[in-house]
Amino acid sequence: MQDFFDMGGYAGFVWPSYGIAAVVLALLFVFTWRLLKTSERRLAQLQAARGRRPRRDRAGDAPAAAAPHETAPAEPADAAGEMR
Amino acid sequence: MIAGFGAIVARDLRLALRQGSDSLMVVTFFVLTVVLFPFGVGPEAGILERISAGVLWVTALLASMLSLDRLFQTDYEDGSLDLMTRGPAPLGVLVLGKVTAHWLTTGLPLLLAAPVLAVLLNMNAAGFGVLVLAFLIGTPTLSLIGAVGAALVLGARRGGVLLSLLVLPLYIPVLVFGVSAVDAAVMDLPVRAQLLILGGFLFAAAALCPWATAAALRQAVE
Amino acid sequence: MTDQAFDDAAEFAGRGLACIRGERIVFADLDFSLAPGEAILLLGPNGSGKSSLLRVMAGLLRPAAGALTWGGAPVAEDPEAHGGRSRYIGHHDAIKPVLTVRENVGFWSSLWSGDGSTATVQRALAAFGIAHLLDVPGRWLSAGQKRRVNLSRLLAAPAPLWLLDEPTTALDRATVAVVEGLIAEHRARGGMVVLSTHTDVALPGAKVLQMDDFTVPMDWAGLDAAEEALS
Amino acid sequence: MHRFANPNRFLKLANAILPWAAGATVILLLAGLYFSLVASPEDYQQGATVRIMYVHVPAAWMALFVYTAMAVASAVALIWKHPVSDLFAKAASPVGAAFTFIALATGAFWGKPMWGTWWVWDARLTSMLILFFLYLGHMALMNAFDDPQRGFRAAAVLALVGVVNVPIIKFSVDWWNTLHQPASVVRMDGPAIDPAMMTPLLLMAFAFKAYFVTVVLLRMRGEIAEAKVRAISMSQVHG
Repeated sequence: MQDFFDMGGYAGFVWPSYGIAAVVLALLFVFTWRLLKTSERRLAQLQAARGRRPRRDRAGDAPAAAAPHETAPAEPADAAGEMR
Repeated sequence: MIAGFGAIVARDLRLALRQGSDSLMVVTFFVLTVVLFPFGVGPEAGILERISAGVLWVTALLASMLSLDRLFQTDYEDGSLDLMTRGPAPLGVLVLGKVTAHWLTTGLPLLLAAPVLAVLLNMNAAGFGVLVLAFLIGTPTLSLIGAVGAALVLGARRGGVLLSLLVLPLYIPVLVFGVSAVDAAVMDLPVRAQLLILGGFLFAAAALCPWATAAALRQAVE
Repeated sequence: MTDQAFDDAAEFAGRGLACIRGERIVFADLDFSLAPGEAILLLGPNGSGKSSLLRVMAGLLRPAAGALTWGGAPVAEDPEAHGGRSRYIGHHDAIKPVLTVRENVGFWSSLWSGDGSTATVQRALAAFGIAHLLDVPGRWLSAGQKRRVNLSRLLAAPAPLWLLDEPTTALDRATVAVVEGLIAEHRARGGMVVLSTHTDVALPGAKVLQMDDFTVPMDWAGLDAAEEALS
Repeated sequence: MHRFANPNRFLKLANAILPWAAGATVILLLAGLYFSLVASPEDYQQGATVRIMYVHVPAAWMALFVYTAMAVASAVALIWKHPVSDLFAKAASPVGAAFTFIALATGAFWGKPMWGTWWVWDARLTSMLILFFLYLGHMALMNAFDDPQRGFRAAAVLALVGVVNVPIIKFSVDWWNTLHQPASVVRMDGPAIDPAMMTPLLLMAFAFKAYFVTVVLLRMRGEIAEAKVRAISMSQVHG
């Protein structure tokens, strides 16, 4: 077993190479994971805070607000107004 | 088309001359940096001569980068860039005009100063001719590639530093063949191959860089 | 200034235009059409996309959706031709402080129409009453004078379509009247004008485009809704 | 109809792929390490240091592969204005830089026993170093603007300019290297690779690719979440 770790005398070069590769890839993964979790947590908070108005209300309302040009200009303004 | 090119070269030269010419600053930087080397590596003629081509090319490369970030900056801030990008004259031609004006105010002075500094670095006289010729072919390529970088960093934070990070790696081919041309000349070896390759870079850059710069300017203006 | 009508003027229209700045939808599903001689007045609060629409019309900003046509042909196919037949006046005046007014205006008119002669420049400046500024360097001009020099480019290199983004800012009442007169004359010769403004500019018979009608709720829920409506 | 920046379709796809990519990464990595470190013969000339090649060469392959992928994504983003390809370029750049750094570091550790110095201006290592700067430039430019869209578009143009220059730089460095370097005794990738070495090499290469897919998808999900956070907070500002 010992000669496995000895690497024919080159242990000082083989293991650090694998070590560096492992550390760099692991660090990159950890940073990526943490970035993802914080962003998605903030997003959830924002969507929750934004969703205080019942979501059903916006879903029902969305088509009208999104296509105002078909109906008379006066009517969608208040729908859009309420939305903002 | 050509009228547009001529108009913008004339305008930019007029701007450069009236705003206190960059050329003086660029040449001063070039001279100063070259003068620093003997203090660094010691005044022995042998050492200086061996590294003279490399020193001249590296410092010329850095000097030509100095005035790059102002190439489009003023036009970007005062709205001229909006008018240029949408004008009837193709943007690539206008960019070529601006690069020509930039080369006349930076590349050309470097070209003229190089032989003088070669004497300071004890370069063998056989190399002077090729040095000027290599600069003549190489420095326009530097301006062309630099223009792409200048357009990319428009409106970026710390544009100056970022510009050097983007542009210097792309300067390496010109540096490699420029130095090897002068070294070959000093050792009386044929220089035709290196100069032809430098010429190849110049034509490639003249064809591709204005288009890339125009694309970068168009997205900067959006 | 030159009195012949614009023979290359044609109907300038936009279908289903949408514009995204950063992650924000500035406007969506916007249509307009402009026939020779007509004008469009863009009204709406700040940030409602007036400048963005003008930049889309000027070809400076690619719309996220929809297309512009000139006489039926899509503008995107030949942007340089569109540059030749339209003039855009933005918030900045594009005046170099070191160059004189003659050089500033002359450069652009020679670029756009190939004629950068002093006579042309002088005629354009005279229309705005600033012919005396011909050889004054840009840095000595006041904001109002800079704006008039900027506007004089419209006359130095005539083109059928004028895209003016709040052209009357920094202008006194008298000059605004001059601008209104020139616009009327431009339209009379078959030219077209799109103008955004906060102050009242007399544009008789102009179509009004309320930018508010085309704003869309901004967050992703709104985005998905907007998309369903458009697809 | 041109789709707005609708990430939801992409998110569904990404969430479907992620578990498989992560699983493949782990399996391939373990198999690769086993073959690299245990089940493959030592090189008669280089001894055990040849095992460094099983990390160095796949990492170098990835460095080039990721940059080319980024350039293709940038072209798609610029021509068809497809937001997902912008996100891919932004997510892939750091991973490519990481692989380039690994290739450089393992190259140094490989060079030390053979040439006695940590850094050798060998043509391949030098080109790798320049590629590393191209990655740094891309990442720096991507984040140098307040408006993320500007960052995406500027970095996309840079990636295209960069990918055109990579072969030119490689050509120049090789010429420069032959000019100054006596023919180096041992070429970087050693004598002809005999079959026993191919298995670890390929296993590690695929392990790195699986890792790349996993991390890039995770980073893209992060970017989309960030974009949504910005969109919502901006909408509260502009109302």
